[in-house]
Amino acid sequence: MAVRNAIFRLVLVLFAAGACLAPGGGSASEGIDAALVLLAEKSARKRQAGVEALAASGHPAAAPILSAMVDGKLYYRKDDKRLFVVAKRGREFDLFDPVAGEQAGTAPSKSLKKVKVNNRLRRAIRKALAGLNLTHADRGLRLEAAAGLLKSADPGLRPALAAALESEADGDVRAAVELALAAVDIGPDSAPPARIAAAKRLGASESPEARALLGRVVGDAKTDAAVREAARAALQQIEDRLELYRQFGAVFQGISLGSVLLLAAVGLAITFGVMGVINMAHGEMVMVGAYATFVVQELFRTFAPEFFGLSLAVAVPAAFLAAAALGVGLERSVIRWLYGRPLETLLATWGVSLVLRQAVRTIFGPTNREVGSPEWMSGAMELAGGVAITYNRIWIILFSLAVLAAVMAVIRYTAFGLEMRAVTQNRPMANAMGIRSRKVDSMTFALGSGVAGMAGVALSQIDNVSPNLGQAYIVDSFMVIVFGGVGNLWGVLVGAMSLGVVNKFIEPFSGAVLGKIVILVALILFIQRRPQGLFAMRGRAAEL
Amino acid sequence: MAEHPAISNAALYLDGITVSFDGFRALNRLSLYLEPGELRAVIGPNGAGKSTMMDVVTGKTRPDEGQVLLHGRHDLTRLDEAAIAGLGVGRKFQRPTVFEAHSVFENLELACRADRRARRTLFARLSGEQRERIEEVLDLIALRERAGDSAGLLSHGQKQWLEIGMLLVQDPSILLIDEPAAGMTDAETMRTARLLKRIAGGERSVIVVEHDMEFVRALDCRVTALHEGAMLAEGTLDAVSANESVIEVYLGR
Amino acid sequence: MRLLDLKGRIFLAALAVLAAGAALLNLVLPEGAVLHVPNYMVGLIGKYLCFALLALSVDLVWGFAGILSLGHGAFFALGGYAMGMHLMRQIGERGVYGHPELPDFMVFLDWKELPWYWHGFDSAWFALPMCLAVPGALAFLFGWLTFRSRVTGVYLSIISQAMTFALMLAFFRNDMGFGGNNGLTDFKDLFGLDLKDAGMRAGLLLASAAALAGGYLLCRWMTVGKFGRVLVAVRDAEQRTRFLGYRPEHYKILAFTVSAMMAGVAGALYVPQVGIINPGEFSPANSIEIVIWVAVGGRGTLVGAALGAVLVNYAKSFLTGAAPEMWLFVLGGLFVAVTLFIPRGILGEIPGLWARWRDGRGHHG
Amino acid sequence: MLTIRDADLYYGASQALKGVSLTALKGEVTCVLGRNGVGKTSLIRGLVGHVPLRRGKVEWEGADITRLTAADRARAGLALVPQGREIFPRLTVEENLRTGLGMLPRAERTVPEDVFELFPVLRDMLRRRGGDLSGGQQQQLAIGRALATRPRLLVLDEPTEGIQPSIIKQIGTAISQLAARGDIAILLVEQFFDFARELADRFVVMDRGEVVMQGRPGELDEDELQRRLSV
Amino acid sequence: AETIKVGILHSLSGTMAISETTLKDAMLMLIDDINKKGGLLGKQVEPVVVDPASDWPLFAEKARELIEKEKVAVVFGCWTSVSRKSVLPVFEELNGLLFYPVQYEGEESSRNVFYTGAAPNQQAIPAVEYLMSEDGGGAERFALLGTDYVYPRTTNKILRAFLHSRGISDDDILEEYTPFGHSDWQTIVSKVRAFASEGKKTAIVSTINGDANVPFYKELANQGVMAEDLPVVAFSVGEEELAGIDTAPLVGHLAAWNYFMSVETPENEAFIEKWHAFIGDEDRVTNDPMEAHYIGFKMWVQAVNQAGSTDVDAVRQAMYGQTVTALTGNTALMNVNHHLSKPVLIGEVQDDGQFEVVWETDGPVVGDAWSDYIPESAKLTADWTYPWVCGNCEKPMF
Ligand SMILES: Nc1ncnc2c1ncn2[C@@H]1O[C@H](COP(=O)(O)OP(=O)(O)OP(=O)(O)O)[C@@H](O)[C@H]1O
Ligand SMILES: Nc1ncnc2c1ncn2[C@@H]1O[C@H](COP(=O)(O)OP(=O)(O)OP(=O)(O)O)[C@@H](O)[C@H]1O
Ligand SMILES: [Mg+2]
Ligand SMILES: [Mg+2]
Repeated sequence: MAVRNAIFRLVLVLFAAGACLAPGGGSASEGIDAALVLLAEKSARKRQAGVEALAASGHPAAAPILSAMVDGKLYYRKDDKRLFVVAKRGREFDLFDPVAGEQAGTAPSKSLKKVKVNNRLRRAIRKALAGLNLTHADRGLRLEAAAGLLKSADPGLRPALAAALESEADGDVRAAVELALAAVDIGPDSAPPARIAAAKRLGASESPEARALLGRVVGDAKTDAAVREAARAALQQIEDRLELYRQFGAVFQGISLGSVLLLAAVGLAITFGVMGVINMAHGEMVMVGAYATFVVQELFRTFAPEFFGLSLAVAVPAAFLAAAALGVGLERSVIRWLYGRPLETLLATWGVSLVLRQAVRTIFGPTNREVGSPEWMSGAMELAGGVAITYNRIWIILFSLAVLAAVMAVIRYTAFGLEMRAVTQNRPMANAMGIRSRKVDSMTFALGSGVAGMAGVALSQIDNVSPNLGQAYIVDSFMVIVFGGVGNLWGVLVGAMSLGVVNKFIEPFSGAVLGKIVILVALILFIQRRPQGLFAMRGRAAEL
Repeated sequence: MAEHPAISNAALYLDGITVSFDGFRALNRLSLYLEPGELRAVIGPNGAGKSTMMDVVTGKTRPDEGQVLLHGRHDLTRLDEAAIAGLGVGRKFQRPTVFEAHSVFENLELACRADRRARRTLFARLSGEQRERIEEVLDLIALRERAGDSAGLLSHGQKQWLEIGMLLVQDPSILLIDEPAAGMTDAETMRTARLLKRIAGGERSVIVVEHDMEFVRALDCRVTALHEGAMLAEGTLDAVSANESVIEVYLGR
Repeated sequence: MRLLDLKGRIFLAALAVLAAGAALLNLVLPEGAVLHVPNYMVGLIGKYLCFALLALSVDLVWGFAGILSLGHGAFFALGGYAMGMHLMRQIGERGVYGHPELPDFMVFLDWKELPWYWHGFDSAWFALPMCLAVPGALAFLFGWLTFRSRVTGVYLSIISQAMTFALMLAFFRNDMGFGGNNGLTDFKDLFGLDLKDAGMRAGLLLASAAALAGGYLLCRWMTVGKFGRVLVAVRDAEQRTRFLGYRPEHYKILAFTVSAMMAGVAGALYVPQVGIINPGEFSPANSIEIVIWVAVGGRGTLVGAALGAVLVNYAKSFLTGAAPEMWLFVLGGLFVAVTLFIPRGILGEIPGLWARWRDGRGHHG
Repeated sequence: MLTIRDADLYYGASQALKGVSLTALKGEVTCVLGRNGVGKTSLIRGLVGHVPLRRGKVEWEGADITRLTAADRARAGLALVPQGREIFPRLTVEENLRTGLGMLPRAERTVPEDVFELFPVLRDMLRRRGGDLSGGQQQQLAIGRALATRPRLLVLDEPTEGIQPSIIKQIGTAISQLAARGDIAILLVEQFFDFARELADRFVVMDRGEVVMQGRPGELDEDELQRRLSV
Repeated sequence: AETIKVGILHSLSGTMAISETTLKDAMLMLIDDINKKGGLLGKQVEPVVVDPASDWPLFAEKARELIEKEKVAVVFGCWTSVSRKSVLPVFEELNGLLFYPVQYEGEESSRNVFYTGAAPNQQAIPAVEYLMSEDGGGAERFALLGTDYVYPRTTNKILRAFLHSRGISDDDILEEYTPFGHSDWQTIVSKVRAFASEGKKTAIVSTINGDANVPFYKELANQGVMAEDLPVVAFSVGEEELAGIDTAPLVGHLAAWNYFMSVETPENEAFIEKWHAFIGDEDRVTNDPMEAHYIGFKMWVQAVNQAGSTDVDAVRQAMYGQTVTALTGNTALMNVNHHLSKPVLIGEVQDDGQFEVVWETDGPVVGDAWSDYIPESAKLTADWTYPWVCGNCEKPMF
């Protein structure tokens, strides 16, 4: 909250400065007063009129006021309906004059009322802002404005767009503006030749809006036949390309689902795959990691809000340590006594999982906890054709691969990895080779749990942070391990990824529920073919 | 070997068996012919493929090439372990493998000759004859005192003996015995040799793998030496042990 | 070994006393009398006995054949659904929409006619055998596929879990025609007798007890003889049994199918006593819980499994009322404690304790 | 010097060792003989720390190691070639050989060349998984693995089991060479009497959990010995 | 001293604990409150809390225990429909009284249950009407997303019939179901975006249940779905669910309820203050089912006072026509069909995780036990006034 306020105030000051410098700032202010009055009206229609009037006024303060309004920062005083841009400070608000931008004292929140926006108003404001920003000095804002206008496709804005095109030098912005123009031109108000040209233009684009506009023309029986034909051809052109993107999208989604499965399973690949502990509390280790993320973020929120973007980077080691510490505790107190009796570990770890879930419920409450996404993980890279590659998924894919690589390196190449495998394959003999199996056990379990904890950090980004978090993944995790072949990390990777991708290719046809059933049945049948999983260990070694 | 006149009479006939593991040839076009009632010793360096040969015969390993004919009729490479055992092929493993949770007596009971089908087993009872046979074998393997103890509690050598006992009550027509003398004292080794000589004969054929030359000598039978998955020499022990290559790769100077 | 050892006789006697006693004290004594067993107790005991039978069925395959099934809840649920379908059909026109054929949920989801697989369930002669046949057939199919291709150990456990998970999702689907996630409820009567009737309840309790006793004897019979010894041999060294000429898959399929049918019976008896069957019964967690009961009572001891089921469920009933916020700590702690201090389960440990006590006396005396 | 004093060892209620005492000196091969099931392996288990002794003491290089864990005994210089090979099946041959190196000083953490000289087959199979080896190869690996830790007390439980005659000879030579170096004590359990006789500086004969004869080869009564070894 | 026992049957563990625990706390607060004011009929009210652990048969067992063993006068509880279905026979057999506080699919009427949550006509239909209105964005196409169980299926069935009646064809309706706890929404969100870019103004109607919502909204936010382009209106997402998400990217998405925490009335302010004091945490939110319990409990207390006893039959009779000033300042009225009349509010998600009311029905809407949009159901009446016994008859009968 505090960060946002700080930034907001900064922006406001800049705007205010801009307003003062703008020529004729004082005189236009009377022009917008009438519009401002409308904004405090109860009727949404009047407010919309206000927005439009404000946009039409051309006043330099119009854009910041509209931004404040859409951000929910525009309030009016209950007694005199005077408008203020506010900065929230608990129950007291700092007030700023919307036109002058100067601080206008403070007031209790109760005395003010927010200027309400609904979706319709939001659209109007966006359009207005886009119109205002079309000639803004900032290239990014211009681009955004053009894209916004593409969505609204308002014939009224044709002159503005045409003017913008005249003056625009930047290639990308030009293309965006041209597209927005085409969106206007394809409308029923234009002449058929213009519409056909516009359809062609739109057909070359991949934006969902273009598709929507063309679809509307095709669907409208009253339209001129030639225009419809052109639109249909353009639409087909888009559809063809879209198909390709969709395939790509499905692969990406599959890999990203696979990476989630991978993360959830890697820790288990150690505690179960390597140590042979049927670890029913694995999901709870993941959960602990997610709650550790929550705690780290809370600390950031209270003590260092300006560094919130770093919170996840801190959360990764924190979650690792928290889960690893818990893992050590669990190993020392319970698992230690159960080696060589894997089935008993099922009972004990189930008990532990019940206790952990309830403990978290008691400590953190039963409801979801909010874990935020830092800036660099939010949003998506919009590939052509409306296929969105979300940043958080990309990060999760990278993270999962990194975790897997690290775990592999530890197991394969370090002395600890060798000792760990020796201990789990033949405990007494490992002891006789001078390996202190107790220490190795604790550390192995800590590693497995810690990795599960790290998975929790990633899962907190896409799923609920609640006491049930772990339960949602435990079945899948075991499935991945078994599918890949117990004790084989490559198997975990290939298993997770193929389950993910296959799932995403089936889902569009069968729906999510049937898709999942199909996958499960396929898995059951697959195991018939390969009773020891995808990467089965073969030969004599497997029998010992 | 393939043109041997009496293939159909052979108790066991291995024909051109090749087995490879990830490119490594453990058996290389190996052929072997065993007459009914014959006792045969197989020797050869470590890793020569002796145990692998037994794996092939018992169905544990599928060969890449070649076939194994039992009594000239059954191609064992097409059958699974249970079917092969059902045809009367019994085996003692190099590593003693017994049912650890079961008592010594129960181990023998399970090995006893009887209908192996699940439905029949549900209603099966131990006949007096079978009981007698088990008692007899218990004496033979010197485990009578331990009959009621779990097999898992036996010493290494005792497990070896128990496994031999299981083979005896199973009463197969072909016995494959992998290193029976390992872990036995010299006296016991001799006793085992006498036992095997007695068993072989009639319809019952025996293949023994051993590294103990004293033992092999006591068996007094044809000897086959394997090396790198193929036959190196065959004949009497004296002839084989005089063979230069056998001395070179196996016996040492 | 004899079919009925001391432990078995005590168990059957205790079972008879419990069931008959509870039924009698409930029916004969007036409400409010000191020894009167209230209705809800009768229902509760009946439910526990069904769980005990279910645990027994898991112990048969887990304790003796080494098949750790994490999907046994599926067989229980299928038995339950078969019974539930019969009970549904018994409602007749008494449903809210008064449709003579279709159950309510089909009416409001706009089904026009009864799906084919619902036919026949109006008759008890068909429905009751189905309670055995459906789980049995699934178990046979599953076993035939998996045991023949030598799927063992955790692989088997996890795919059995996948099986029940897939079934759960399937039964959740409204399109399946089993009432979606609400399952089947609102049962009215069985064999023409009102389910709410006290006599009916006592009858179901007695039937559950009889089924449990029968299940116990069946398991005993299968495990004390040579068949049981082969099962254990398969559990400990499956490959070795093959070289002796046994076909482990046949033994396993047989045991698994019988066990599934027992679970189906348990489910069929459970449903009329609790009044609902829904896909939640298929959830993997439920199946794990069954295994937990067995582990608590003592794997491979049969009586222990039944005892474990009753104890854990009693603890759950008691604690969810007495300590609603803390009970998971207690129950979870109990599981951990059992593994640590009586690792072979309650009954698994008693012979050892007995021996130690006897030895201890021997030393002193 | 290794000294075992009055060791009693139990498996649950059954007693496997009854007051066993023996000593093994550095530079000597001490050979334990006895029929199947008399407690030879149990003695070794007690010695290396796999099964705790109920009574008695184990002293090594002057220190009481009775209470140490198996790992710490290994760190004190014991190395074991167990009965039944006990290879780590899913580790490669090389990894198997390296398992004991972690306790050595950093500079010594390599597999000594003489292991490969003694068992050339291991060099050829470095990348193969231990469990895939043939029985005899595994036995060689087990011996090599023990030697790789540069032990001061080498405990071998029937090391020749399953090994081909030529290599048995070489093992014999290697053992006597090791003993000749003088800084290493060797405790050998062996059934193969001819092999034992050639190597042994001392015999310890066991029967039913007890040591019944002990002494240098010349001092012992051959007939009595043979009687103890046959049924 | 003798007490009046009130059973609280909400899951405190298992999957539903996330929602139901709050309701247990709310009930404890309400009971605490009445005890401070001197109790009921001169007696203290004693809450009896049990944990049915999100296990449906256990709900039935616990219900029986509450009524038969604990002899409670009334039970407040259940969340999921299946839990209610599970306990229903128990309440009917033992003539108990259940107050059920959650919006549900309707198609049920029981003498022994008072439904204080919304029926479909009090939530789904007004919400869709709003979406189709000019203010709501004039949607012409609808993606109906739901978890695959009875509530979404039934609601969507009713909605489909309603949309047909408004001239919207099946081509413009997309129905998608997911398993419980579905967490990977990539495919579905992409699919809906594609569906929405086919030319017509589109809206999403979500009947997604519980746990699956957070990942759903996170995916929406990440794929950049903006409320003004593709609004989502949800029927099971309240303040509690939003507590787990950063709502800044979700501003403008909608929910339809009978109550929002942000409603500015003296009653609500007092309630929130009391809640925060009771729970000891200023950040905890309030939500619609809590209000439903608030209304239900107040009504029950009034009915008990009016009947002068806690006898179920007497209380039931006294319940009809009871009115309570709801936290929204409106008057809630209990009808003879055991459903409430109350107004419907549409709220927009705000960046602080609250909803802001953007629209509300002109007056209270009478809850329908039986939907008018399902032919078999439209014929049925629900009226439990003594001595009529009718929950599913075509004409009330004596
Ligand atoms: N699964 C496998 N993968 C790789 N190599 C294998 C595998 N199984 C066996 N081998 C190799 O095959 C060869 C033959 O092994 P086999 O066990 O048959 O030898 P053997 O003659 O019985 O030897 P020994 O006398 O030592 O018992 C050995 O070199 C062994 O390493
Ligand atoms: N884990 C165990 N539990 C119980 N009893 C055991 C156990 N291991 C061995 N025994 C018993 O202890 C006795 C001694 O066994 P040990 O293995 O020491 O014999 P050994 O002299 O090494 O025999 P071998 O020559 O056969 O290897 C035997 O009677 C054996 O049955
Ligand atoms: Mg071999
Ligand atoms: Mg030994």
